[in-house]
Amino acid sequence: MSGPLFLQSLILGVLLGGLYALLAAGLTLYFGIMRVVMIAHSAFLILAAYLAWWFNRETGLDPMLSLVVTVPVFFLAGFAMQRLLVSRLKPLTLTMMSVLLTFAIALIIEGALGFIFTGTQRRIQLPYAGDSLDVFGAQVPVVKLVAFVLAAFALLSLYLLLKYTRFGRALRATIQHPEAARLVGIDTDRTAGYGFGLGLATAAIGGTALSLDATIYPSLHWHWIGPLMAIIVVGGLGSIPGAAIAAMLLGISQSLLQIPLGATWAQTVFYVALFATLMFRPQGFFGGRLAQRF
Amino acid sequence: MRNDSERTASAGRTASADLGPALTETVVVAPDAPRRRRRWSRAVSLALLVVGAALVLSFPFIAPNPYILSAGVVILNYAVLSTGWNFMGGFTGYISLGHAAYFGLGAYGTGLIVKYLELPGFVAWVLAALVVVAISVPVGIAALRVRGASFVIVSIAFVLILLLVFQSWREFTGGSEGLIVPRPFPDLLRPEHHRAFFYLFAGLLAAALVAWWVIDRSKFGTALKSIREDEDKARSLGVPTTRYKLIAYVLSALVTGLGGGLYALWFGDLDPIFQFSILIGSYMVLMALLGGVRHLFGPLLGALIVGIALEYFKLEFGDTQFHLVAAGLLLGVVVLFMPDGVIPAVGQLIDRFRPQQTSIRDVSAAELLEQNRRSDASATGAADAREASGEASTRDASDVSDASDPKEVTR
Amino acid sequence: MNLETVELTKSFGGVTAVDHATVRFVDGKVNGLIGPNGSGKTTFFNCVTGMIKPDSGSVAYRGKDITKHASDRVARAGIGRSFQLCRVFPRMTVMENLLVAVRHPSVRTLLRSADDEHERERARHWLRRVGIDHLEHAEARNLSYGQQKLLELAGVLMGDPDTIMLDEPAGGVNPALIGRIATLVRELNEEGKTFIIVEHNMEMVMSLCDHVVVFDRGRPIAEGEPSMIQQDPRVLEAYLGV
Amino acid sequence: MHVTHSRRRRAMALVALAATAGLALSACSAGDDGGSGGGGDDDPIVIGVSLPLTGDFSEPGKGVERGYEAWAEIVNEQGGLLGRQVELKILDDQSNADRVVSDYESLIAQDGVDLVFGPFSTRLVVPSARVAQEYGMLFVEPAGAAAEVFEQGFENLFYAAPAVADDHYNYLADYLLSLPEGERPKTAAVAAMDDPFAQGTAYGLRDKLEEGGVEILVDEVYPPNTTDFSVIAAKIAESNADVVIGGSQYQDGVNLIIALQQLDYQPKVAAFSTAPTNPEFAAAIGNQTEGILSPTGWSPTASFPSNVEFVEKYTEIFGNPPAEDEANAYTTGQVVAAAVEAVGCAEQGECQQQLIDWLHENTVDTVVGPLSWDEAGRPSGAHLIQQWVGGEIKIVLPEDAKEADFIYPKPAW
Repeated sequence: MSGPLFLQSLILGVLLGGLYALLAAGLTLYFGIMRVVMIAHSAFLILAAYLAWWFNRETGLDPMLSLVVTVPVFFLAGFAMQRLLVSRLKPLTLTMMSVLLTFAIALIIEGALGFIFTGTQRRIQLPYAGDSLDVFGAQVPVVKLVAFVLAAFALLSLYLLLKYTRFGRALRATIQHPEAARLVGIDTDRTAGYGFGLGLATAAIGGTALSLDATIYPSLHWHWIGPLMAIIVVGGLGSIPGAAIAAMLLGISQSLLQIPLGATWAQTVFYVALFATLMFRPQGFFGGRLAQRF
Repeated sequence: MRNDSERTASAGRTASADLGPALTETVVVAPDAPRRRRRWSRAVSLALLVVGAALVLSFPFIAPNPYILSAGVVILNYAVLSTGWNFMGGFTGYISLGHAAYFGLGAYGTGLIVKYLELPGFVAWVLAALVVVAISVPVGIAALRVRGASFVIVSIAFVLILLLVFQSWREFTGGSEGLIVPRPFPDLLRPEHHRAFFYLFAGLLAAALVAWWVIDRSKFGTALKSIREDEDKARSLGVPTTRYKLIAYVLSALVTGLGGGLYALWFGDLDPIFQFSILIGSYMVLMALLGGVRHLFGPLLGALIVGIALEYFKLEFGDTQFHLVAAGLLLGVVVLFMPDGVIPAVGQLIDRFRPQQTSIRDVSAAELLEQNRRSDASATGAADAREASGEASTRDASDVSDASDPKEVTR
Repeated sequence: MNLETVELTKSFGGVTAVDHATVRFVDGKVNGLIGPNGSGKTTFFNCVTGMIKPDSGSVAYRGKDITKHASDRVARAGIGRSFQLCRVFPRMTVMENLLVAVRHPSVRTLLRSADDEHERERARHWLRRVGIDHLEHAEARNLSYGQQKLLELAGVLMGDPDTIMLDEPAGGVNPALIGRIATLVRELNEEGKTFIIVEHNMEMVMSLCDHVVVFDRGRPIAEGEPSMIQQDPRVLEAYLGV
Repeated sequence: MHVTHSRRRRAMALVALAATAGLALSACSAGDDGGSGGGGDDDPIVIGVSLPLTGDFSEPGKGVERGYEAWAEIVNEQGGLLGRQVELKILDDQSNADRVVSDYESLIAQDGVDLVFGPFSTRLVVPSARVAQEYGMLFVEPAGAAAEVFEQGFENLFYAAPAVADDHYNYLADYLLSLPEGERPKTAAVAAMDDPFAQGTAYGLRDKLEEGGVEILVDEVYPPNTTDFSVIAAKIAESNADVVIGGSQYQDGVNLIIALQQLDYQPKVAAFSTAPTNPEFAAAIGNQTEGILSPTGWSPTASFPSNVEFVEKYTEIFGNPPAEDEANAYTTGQVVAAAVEAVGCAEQGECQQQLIDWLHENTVDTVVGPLSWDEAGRPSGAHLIQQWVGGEIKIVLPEDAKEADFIYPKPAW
């Protein structure tokens, strides 16, 4: 592999890893709060991408402006989903049944997207779609850079929110010890609902970032859920920094492996990492100790 | 069998009578009710079994045209797959969303053996089943190291890996172009071909059902079911859970793989995207859950309902993705409102119309909890959990001991 | 010696739940294991029975090392246990709950019907002993908490263990039932079963146990006959937190 | 609303299936309903088609659908076939092989259609042709151009276009290799979808260039559902090959071109199958189309009599001119119509074999010119080469058919 090609792939890998990191953060957040594996996360991602595309097609404005609407709407949808659906499940079978429930939601979203927008592949046509910046001889596509910055910004905001706000503290308390959180007066049910909303809000941002430079179609979410699942297990279920680190590493590995192996084989890196994690370190590599049990 | 009067007498007894005056719990339980119901349902199921078998066997003759017959074959195939899934999902409660992996492996295995070894179709089918078993053992060992959601993730990952491999390994599998499997009966006309395979699938289904039934009533089955109920508890009672789970997993893979192989011989055109789709795997789960995973005929019933519904939606709304919405809604309803499936739901409905039950167990159990509530923190926790779940199982959630607990009570 | 541990250690994150615990339990006796909340008793139980892997140290049962054995092997070696918040199979009948625990069948008998009259008779025997034989066909989830405790005990006995470890048998049940359980323990002990009991109910411990081990901060601080333990200053200190 | 009607009838039959499964007898009545289609002279001729209206091939699938619809409308306007109106029953196979088989099965066995037309994409043609073969139906198809289609031993199959996939680029290969030593491209990069048609076209050109001494630097294959082309593009850009060959359908071609543009890769020749002829292509890649090449079996400006009529009527019906997919579908209709008119029948049974025999022995005039087939159904012509010139796609090769001069090397995109 030559130097410039390596640099090129590395840059593409970092840009991809940023998006993975944001999306995996949302996925691992639900898990931390509720022990819920949210299969529908990537379906919401595609939904957000469709909304961005549709917004762009209808108004001609930059698709990122659609965030003004989609983020709050997704937040509310997540809150409602947790309060109205997930919390109905019996605690004893919550983990399994929530997988199936969110799977059902994913199917409904996919079907509805196909119903409304048809199965045709869509892509936003941006004036700067083909532009790129030259960085040490490597080309950095402007749209990918914009998507990365958006994702990184969202991830940073999420981190600051969890770390420094009162709500963030309540959420972390809920994740770590629900009983204790309740004893100190935190409304854990409501907090869990907000956490779910926050997770879906990341899907809204991720979807919009994705829509800038990707072709979307209703069943695309299956391509995302596998890698994202692998990332959160490798990172340690429930650990947001773990998810972010694993996302970056795996994103870069995928990008670099594509050169010798080709696009399809390179995707297996996620699953190899997943199985290796489960065999050797089921609690994940970067924190979290729940993997084996859930 | 004891006679009725004796049972009625025991029905009237209270717990306190047995435990002496010291115990004041007043739980009235009617032990004869389940028994009567069991006998009643046994007669009904026998009748249904005969009628059902007769219907299945005569279907190729009453099917109005080959298309309907082929739809019948598809539904039988679904029934085989979801019954196969139920060897794992039903007995042990491990929900695999990636069982399409074994469907695909069975199908591709058969096709590839025919292609490269030039063996007759049905020999290839049997060999492919052995290959499936050989693959499922190491995969099972790896996957069964984890429980709950992680197991689901692994199962999904497994089918996604296979999709990637079968798409990418073009020299061997034919890649996205797919694989053509020659017909085992080249001389048969298409309708006759459907008919032959209808009976083959029916035979496979019957074999799978018999196997499930044998396990269900065996010691092995009891042990598997105890894993579903509480794996750690089962282990603590000496059940070799790891080995048993693996056996169930391999059996499940075998039946699913056999279904896939037969599908390959029948259908002839394999495509990785279809053979290794999460959707097929999710249909297996949906069918089994809908019918009822604890029941022999649950998956079959589910396959019948879902199979017909899927065909209906595809025909009625064929140019849309509406069938996905329908499948999703159905799955959501099943999960939220009848996680035990149609069969128990119908059973409860029938119970409602039958004469007064003697049991007031549920109420008294709750009252009892109220009485027994003590200042002891752990006991209170237990009561909460029971009330929240509506189920009487409790978990040790205090101390640091939670690390040993697979299914923490999550509130 | 019946069961002994040497330097058994287990920690979770920063918390050391069991800290180099070296303990011996006496064969054929009713052994008590007491200690304040959070002193590591349940974790100790879990390490001994193979539910969790200890970080270091060893466990031996009747001279054989069972440290690395998974919990099912420990059970088959003859150690039965109950759980702190009792665990039964909620959606199986009382009878089925017991049939799970039969000494495990060989491959040949694995597919035989679980509906084995001999095993059933044994199960009925134990149900009668604990006093819930009239509930044979009830689903376990419909039982009261006390009845479930009795069912769990019957399930453990069904496996015919030589040593029975009970984690708070008196927890969450009414005084009458505590008396019944105590009587049963004494009867079974007379029939040759060894018991190891974790219990907070001092009255029960003092009246029932022949030998008591006191845990504090993950290790034994005292052991001996109940009457001696009651006067041991270290025990008082641990309990009163002086 | 014929489509809706057919759906309802099939749905009825399914209810019958449910009834058979659940109750017992009632299915028999549905049998009469489905068994045979229109027998009488006044009944319309019903033609069954399954197309990928959703899924990976939905874009070209819809083009084919429009072509079939235009054909039916034009035929009916002129009095139909054999004096009977034609009626299409179009089902969606969602780009799935399992659906396409059950679609044709239901069309033939359940609905009893009189004729069938082929679906889109080679991947779907093979399984569906087998169904048709086993029911003894004539199977003319607009899209199964790959070599393997003709190696399955089908006797009922005819490809309604001038050339099989491998020969699509013949004129381009000849032209490039005939360039003087200094100008001739020396290196090439290939990326093809894992699809027999797309690969067939790309590899036809690749192999001919390689034989002519051009070095192949990159040779990539991607699955049909690929959407991220950045690394494939990086490899191609890294090689800096003179020629880039894309074995594409539609969206993958667009994505690959954008990814190449992002990396500022500037080839001398850029040839992509199918995608550049799509009406939305120019907008999709930001109008930087100048010099992009594509083979086509059909040209809107070709002077065959039926072609002039087709373009005119199609534009009238749909408000915009047809593209290649539409033309191929229309050609399919013309081929079947010619056989039906010549043999004088259109129904299941004996008639189908007569139609098949007739087509094996005769030449049919179509919008792509006269077509004739060998015993396996291969047509014996060549494709034209088109290029984007001044914002429009024009025929540049062969010399005698050209509408504009070949631009070489290709301007920057």
